Amino acid sequence: MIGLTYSFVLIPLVSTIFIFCIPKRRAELFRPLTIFLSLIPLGLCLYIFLNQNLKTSFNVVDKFSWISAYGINLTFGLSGMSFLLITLNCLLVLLSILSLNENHGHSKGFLGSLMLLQASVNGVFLAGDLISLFIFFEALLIPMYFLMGIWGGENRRYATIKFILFTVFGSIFILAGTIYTGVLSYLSSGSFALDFETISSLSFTSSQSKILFLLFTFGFLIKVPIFPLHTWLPDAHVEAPTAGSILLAGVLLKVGAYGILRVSIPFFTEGFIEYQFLIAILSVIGIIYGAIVAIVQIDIKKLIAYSSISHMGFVMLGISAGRFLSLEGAVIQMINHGITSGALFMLVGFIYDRRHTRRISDFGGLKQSMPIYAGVFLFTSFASIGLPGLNGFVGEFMILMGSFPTFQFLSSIAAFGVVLAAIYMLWAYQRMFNGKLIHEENKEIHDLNSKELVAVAPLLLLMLFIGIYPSFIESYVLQDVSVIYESINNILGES
Amino acid sequence: MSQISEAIGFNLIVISPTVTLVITALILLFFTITIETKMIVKKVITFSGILVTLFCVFLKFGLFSQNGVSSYFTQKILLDEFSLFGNVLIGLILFLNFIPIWGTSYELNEKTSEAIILILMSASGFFLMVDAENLIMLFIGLEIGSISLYALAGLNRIDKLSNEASLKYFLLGSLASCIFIYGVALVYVSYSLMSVYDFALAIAYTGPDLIPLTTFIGVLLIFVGLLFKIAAAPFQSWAPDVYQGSPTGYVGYMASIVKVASFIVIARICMVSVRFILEDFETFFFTVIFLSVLIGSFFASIQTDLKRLIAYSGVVQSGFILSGITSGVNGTSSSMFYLFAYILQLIGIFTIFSIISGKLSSNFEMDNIRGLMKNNRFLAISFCVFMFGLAGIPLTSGFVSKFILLTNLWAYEKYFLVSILLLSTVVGFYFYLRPIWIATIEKVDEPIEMLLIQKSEYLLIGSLASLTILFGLLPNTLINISRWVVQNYL
Amino acid sequence: MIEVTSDWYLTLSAILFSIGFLGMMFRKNALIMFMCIELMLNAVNLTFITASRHLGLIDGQIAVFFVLVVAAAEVVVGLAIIVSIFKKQESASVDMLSSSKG
Amino acid sequence: MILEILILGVVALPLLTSIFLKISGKFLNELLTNFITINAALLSVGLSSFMFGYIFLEKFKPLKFELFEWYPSPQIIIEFYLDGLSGVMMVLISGLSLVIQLFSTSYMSKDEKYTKYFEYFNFFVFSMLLLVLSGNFLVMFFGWELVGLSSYLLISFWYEKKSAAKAGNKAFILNRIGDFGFLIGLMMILNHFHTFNFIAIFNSSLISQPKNLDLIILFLLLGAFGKSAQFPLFSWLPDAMEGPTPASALIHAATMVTAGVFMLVRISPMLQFSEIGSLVIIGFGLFTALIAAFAAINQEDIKKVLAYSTISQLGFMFIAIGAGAYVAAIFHLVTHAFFKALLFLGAGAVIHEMHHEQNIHKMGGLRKKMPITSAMMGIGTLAISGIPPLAGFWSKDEILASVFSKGGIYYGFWALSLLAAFMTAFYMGRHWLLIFIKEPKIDLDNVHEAPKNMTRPLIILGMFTIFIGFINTPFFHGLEKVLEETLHHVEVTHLPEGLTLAILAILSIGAGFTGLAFAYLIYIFDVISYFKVRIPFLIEIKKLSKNVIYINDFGNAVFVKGLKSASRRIAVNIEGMTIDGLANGISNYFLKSSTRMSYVQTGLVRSYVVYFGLFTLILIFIFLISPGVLA
Amino acid sequence: MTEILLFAIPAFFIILGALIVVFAKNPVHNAMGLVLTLTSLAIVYITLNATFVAMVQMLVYAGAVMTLFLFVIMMIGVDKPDQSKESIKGQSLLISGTLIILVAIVLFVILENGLNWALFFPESENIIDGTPSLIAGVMFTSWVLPFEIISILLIVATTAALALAYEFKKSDSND
Repeated sequence: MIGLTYSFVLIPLVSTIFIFCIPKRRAELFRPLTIFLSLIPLGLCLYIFLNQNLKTSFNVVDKFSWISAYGINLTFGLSGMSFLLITLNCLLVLLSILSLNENHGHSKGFLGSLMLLQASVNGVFLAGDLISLFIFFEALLIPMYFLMGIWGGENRRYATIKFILFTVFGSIFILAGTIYTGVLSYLSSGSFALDFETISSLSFTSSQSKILFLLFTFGFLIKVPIFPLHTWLPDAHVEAPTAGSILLAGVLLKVGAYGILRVSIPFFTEGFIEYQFLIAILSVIGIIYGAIVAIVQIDIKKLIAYSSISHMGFVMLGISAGRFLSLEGAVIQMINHGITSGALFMLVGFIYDRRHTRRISDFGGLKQSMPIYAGVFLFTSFASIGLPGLNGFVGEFMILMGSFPTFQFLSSIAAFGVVLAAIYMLWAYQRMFNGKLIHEENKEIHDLNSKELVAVAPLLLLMLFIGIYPSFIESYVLQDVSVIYESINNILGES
Repeated sequence: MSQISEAIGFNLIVISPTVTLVITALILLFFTITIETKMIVKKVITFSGILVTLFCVFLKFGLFSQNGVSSYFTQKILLDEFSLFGNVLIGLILFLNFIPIWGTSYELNEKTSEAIILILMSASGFFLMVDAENLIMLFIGLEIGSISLYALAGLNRIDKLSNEASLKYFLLGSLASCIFIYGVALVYVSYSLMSVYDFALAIAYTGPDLIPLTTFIGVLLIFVGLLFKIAAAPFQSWAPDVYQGSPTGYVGYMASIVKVASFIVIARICMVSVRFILEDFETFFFTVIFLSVLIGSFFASIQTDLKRLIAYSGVVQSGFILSGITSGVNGTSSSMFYLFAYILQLIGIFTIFSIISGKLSSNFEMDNIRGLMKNNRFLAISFCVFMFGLAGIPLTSGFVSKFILLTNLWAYEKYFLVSILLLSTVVGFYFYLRPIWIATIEKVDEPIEMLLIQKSEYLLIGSLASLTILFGLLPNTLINISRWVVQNYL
Repeated sequence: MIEVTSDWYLTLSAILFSIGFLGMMFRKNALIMFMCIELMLNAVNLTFITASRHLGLIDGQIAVFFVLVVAAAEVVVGLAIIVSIFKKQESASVDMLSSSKG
Repeated sequence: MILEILILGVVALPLLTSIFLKISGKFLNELLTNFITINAALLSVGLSSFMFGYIFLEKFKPLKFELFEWYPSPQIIIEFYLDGLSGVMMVLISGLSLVIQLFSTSYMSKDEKYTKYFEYFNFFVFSMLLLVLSGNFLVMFFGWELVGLSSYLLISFWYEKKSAAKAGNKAFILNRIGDFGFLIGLMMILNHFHTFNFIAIFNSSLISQPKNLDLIILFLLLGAFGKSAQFPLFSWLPDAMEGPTPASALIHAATMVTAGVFMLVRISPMLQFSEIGSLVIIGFGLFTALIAAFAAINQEDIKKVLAYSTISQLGFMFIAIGAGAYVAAIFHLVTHAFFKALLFLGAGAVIHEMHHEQNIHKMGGLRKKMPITSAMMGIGTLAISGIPPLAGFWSKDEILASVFSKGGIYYGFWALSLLAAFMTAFYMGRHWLLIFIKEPKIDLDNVHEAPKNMTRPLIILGMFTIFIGFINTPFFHGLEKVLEETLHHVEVTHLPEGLTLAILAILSIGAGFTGLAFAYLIYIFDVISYFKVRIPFLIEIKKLSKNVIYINDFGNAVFVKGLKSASRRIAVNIEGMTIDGLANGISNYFLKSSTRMSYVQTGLVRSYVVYFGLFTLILIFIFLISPGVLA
Repeated sequence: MTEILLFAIPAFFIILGALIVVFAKNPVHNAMGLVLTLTSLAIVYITLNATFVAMVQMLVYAGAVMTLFLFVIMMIGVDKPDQSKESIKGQSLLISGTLIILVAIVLFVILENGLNWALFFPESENIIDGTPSLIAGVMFTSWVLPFEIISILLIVATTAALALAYEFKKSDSND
């Protein structure tokens, strides 16, 4: 299907322009219109879901000549994994728009930035070559910059700049890797072609492979984020507006892991085998460390942010183990974490709209005034801490099962993260919702309204559905993972 | 007569842009001295002069397609791809800057014509500079251009900063000229060379080993003189002060035209004259690039004055462009692309500055653009586009230029250089995004006074911004052009 | 018998150039800095004349004319700048001009 | 085939009830709720009895049912497995849940969240059934964790009470620590066997005894310890008494805590090969039994005594498993379920009538006021003390005898177990006597017999407590037959024969009677003050007992406070100061050095001239010394 | 010997004049030093056979340019000698550093090459006389374009001076 891929980028872009064209006095139109516009890509996802067999590995669909003198094309394609992530992205954008409060919902800039973000994230997942991957990888900084900068919290300046600088610092390594790959491609084929097909046909020497792996992976790992390079994440989450946090946790963090799965491992497998243990160690440290730091947070959003570090540590552990099951688990966990943490941030956003505080100590006994909210929050918390039957379990379970044969000791330690997750989530829940209503303001607070329920309900359903029937997702992931797994196996088989 | 003119290679088309500009300037001068004329007449004359100049540049393409690379006026004027590219760029700069230049000059009241004359003359000088084959010719063109710019910097005489800028620019510029011409003299005395092709021929003839040291030092001094003009560190110190002090409306022109002319000349010297001994200058250029990137990044991070910030960013960008030029053919081609893209952004930014702060102003604090988003969305967004372009964010021409430049550098195995340049982009994000933050994000307490912007300015900024994005999305044409420039040396 | 070669003249011009440069560094008076530039340009001229003599080519002497005119033009503009600054601050000292820095 | 689907029916019925109650909860009053939940429970009992009957007729040939493929590779199927073991558990759970729900309708009446209680309750029953009917380790883990979840919900049912909320958290988290072990066990199992299916694993482990079997067992054991409240992880159970008493009866007496025992019996085909595993089980079981019994002696809360007693009895079950007497363990599990449920419900009735007074020292003389309750609790007390012919006697005696029959070091274990049995009798006697016999200290005028909805379940359970023991006596090996198929390949420790058995029985009965007698002497007759006996360190011992040898405090100090302060320290020192501090430090240093460097830009022309000259010369110098120029 | 004297005496005065320019306190003295240098240079030019250049040097430099200088000196005040004290921090240090490097480079080169300027071509046997006719012959053939172009420079210079220094009456009344 020609044009199917890049329309995921184009539609949001056109939508942005369209939104900007509406005059300001019709502010009440902004949100309904954006909701409608963001339904279109989702509809497209549905169309693809119904009409295309996507349980495949990466297929190039569209190709544009970009710099013909250098033989560089912009390539777009789809695979099962990409499809899942794109659907997640489109869904989260829609839901985050649904969950907006009046303040943001009536601002053109805010809605436009969200659409731009959607476009660039879709672009990353669709990219069929290194250069478009990098372009979209960097382009998503722009909408994030404005989202965090204009609509962020008190300390947003610091957080935004930190976010940007960390990401850019990572992305220069990716750029260097891209350039190096291009040069190698030039040396062997005479053009700087950077599409995945060409790269996979190149043969790298062992040292080249290692260097390239390090370059790419370092950049992506900052985005994931992995242990010592994670500090941008809590700040960014705390200061970002709710919709920004939802998308940041929901899809932006996946960009890094996606890059590693799509680029680092299949193309530079030797490097991967060299450094997988290092990544695994850092991931496990991240799992435990994120959880431990989350325990003592006083800001609920920061707590969830640290929990993200812990959960993404699982993803990286699964990836670094390089087993079939663990890779599948990692991809599933990416989706699941997107759903769960998206929902958690959305829920925090709801309460922030009401009380304008996120300090856990400002709440307490909320279950009495907001029972539905408490129930939804508890449900999501349990999904987040990996209760069987909910989605969080599937990914973590598969990762642990899969990575055990490779890293017996490390994955056993990682399993302890499950315990810590229960500690920080439930302790926070207990402090926020149980006990007596101490603060006067919390007594008058009203429960979730239907609009908010509509925004969060699809996520809850997804949590349950994936938790009970993960084969569905697995079937989409299968082919992508087998490509990656085969590349690893080939190298391991040779040596 | 015709024999003589043929013997000396007389050809009016080659120097037609210069001649047109001079004639336009003289007509203006005539009107100023003799008859009282309306402003609009002068404006029409100037504008049509510029248009004719562009047409003359077009004519030169015809000549080139006819004769190919060739010398005129007994090896004084050269017509090659570099000079054509330079001509196009200079003509474009003149054309694009017409609106801010005219606006600024108009505010000078009784000095309008003088200012315009100076600008036209300086452009004619720079035309000669990029056309020059002979180094003395080059020196004359450089001086015509520079002396006009010294005066331009100081035209806003009631402003102390403007005076200061003028004097600093003048003293340091003259010093640089001295060094340049001394270098020429040393090269001449030691190797009997005065024109760019002579170098290549002589080196090819004698071999690199026999070149006397004096010649090397002479070439070095020539480079130093030119590096001063492009504000590469460690010769950057004049740039921020001059940018800050000069009337804002002129800075875009001043900054871009000098850079274009000097870069074209440096590129030609590197590509043609010293191409066989370019490796000998590697350490020299590396030091310059390294210092440019380093000093530019460091100093730009702490600026509160926007014009100074752009000046220091220019230092960094000079480092980038220089790194391509001094690496080889493909690097030069990507530097040409970079130069083109950078010039467009630079002009756009200074046009915006001149609209916001007033054309004659000198200081332009960062606070002055606070609330730009509220005030004028169009300006704010275009400003963001230009800044993103400078920072090298994808989807702008800045990214493409950085990407192909670094790709070529990597292909030349200049890994260390690439890593420094990459690191500097990280710092770049810090200081380029800061003005954007202030313009678009920071909230303003007091109501903002609305800016008066003419339609033509909208058109100019809009087209520059869209070009910046266009070259980011579809860079093919420009890249092919930039490769055409160096095609002979591939 | 020591012969006066071109090297002697070149050394002289180099010394002259250096003195001019040194003067630029030392002196605070814009006018005198300016004279130092003239010194340096004259050093260049001397080199050109020497070159002309050494190589037996007239081009060096031609070059001197152009340098001379450039020098004259610079003098005109430079003095105009100095005068206009002097009108402002009643001093030609460049050390008083440091408003833009950092 | 249709029968296999009925297994699903057994599991799904409570779930559907729970979901229905959740959805329609707003519109239901108490009566409607009762109607729905009791009928569902009845249906469930009927269905499970039918299923049990069916497999009984089929000689306990296992039934399997595969629902759907949960994960394709490695193939994990949501499958159920019904054999004698799970059949017993199934009947036990559904039966007890019916009885306890009956009790709850009265106990919980007038509570604001009446419907919600039954919603959670049914969800708990669902999880428990899922656990016991699971056909592979994953489904078991599902049930395992969901049990944790529902117990969390039930314990913190009165979430407004801070202590209840905390207790819920504690229960869930300690269970999670156990689950962590379970999870690692699962990892090793999958790594080794490439499947989770019980039968496949047991078959292959019979053929090739895996090398790291001990490790697998030890990790699974950690899970069992967590769920069954064994030594390091037991402190959640006493705290869990914050929940509604009927829920405690179900969770903390009858079912959830026995999940560990159930699991160990389920994996007995693997367990039998691990000697270390067995020793650890018996060691910890014994230790737990003794400590919990010691702790129970001096508790004041009516439910906490029962809680510690539960822990102690669970210890007995672990002893049985460690000794290889799996049947005995299950037997004790069954009997204990009944008499402990009876005791809890009785305690619930007392609490209900005493208006939520739980301190046993403030009770006394309730026998006259609440005759039925006191009688039934008396039966329970006797049963737990091991007085024949009540249920507890048969099962406990079987355990003791089995331990004894293993010989060697197990003689020592036997002796200690006997001590524990003696202590059990002692504290249970104290418990009953203090509540019902001792002279009341307060006015008991408005204390009445519990309503019929409470007493009836008590009576039912009382009957069972009396008679359930006969299902597996030395004369009639009923339960053994039931479990025969399950433990087909397992070497089960059998009872000694003849005289030894008789002597052992007498000894254990003696222990029970002595314990009761001591309790009477000390707490009613007050023998200590009568004879002015001075027992050294009495106060210290009392304190030790009351505080459970400070294990709880120790755990709190080390793990809870320690974790908190450690994580605070990490958050501040490592996160804030080191990692973040480094990033900020670099940027600050950068800006600071930029500022310092920018002093160079003096704004003075002469400085620039100097730089110009200096750098030109430096560049020339660099050029000169660069390679290849002067050479 | 005469050759040496013909070189040495003007060279001495050239350097003396240059030093006066640099070090004299009074601007008029500086200007006079410059005149000394320029005149001595003219003599050197003559010894180098560039007679016409020497004439032009006398006329343009020593005549016109110096007049302009003196004029400006008179205008902006003679009796304001420089502050001899160095006011810029670190300036002297930097200058001495520069000097040291200069000396180092010169020594370095001398040690490598001797006082040899390493000119590629040997000194030409063919001694040309810089007569006006010879110069004109070249100037108006091969150098005709620069010669014409230089006029632009003069226009620029005039215009610039006009724009910078010339005050219109209107703005006077405004002040």
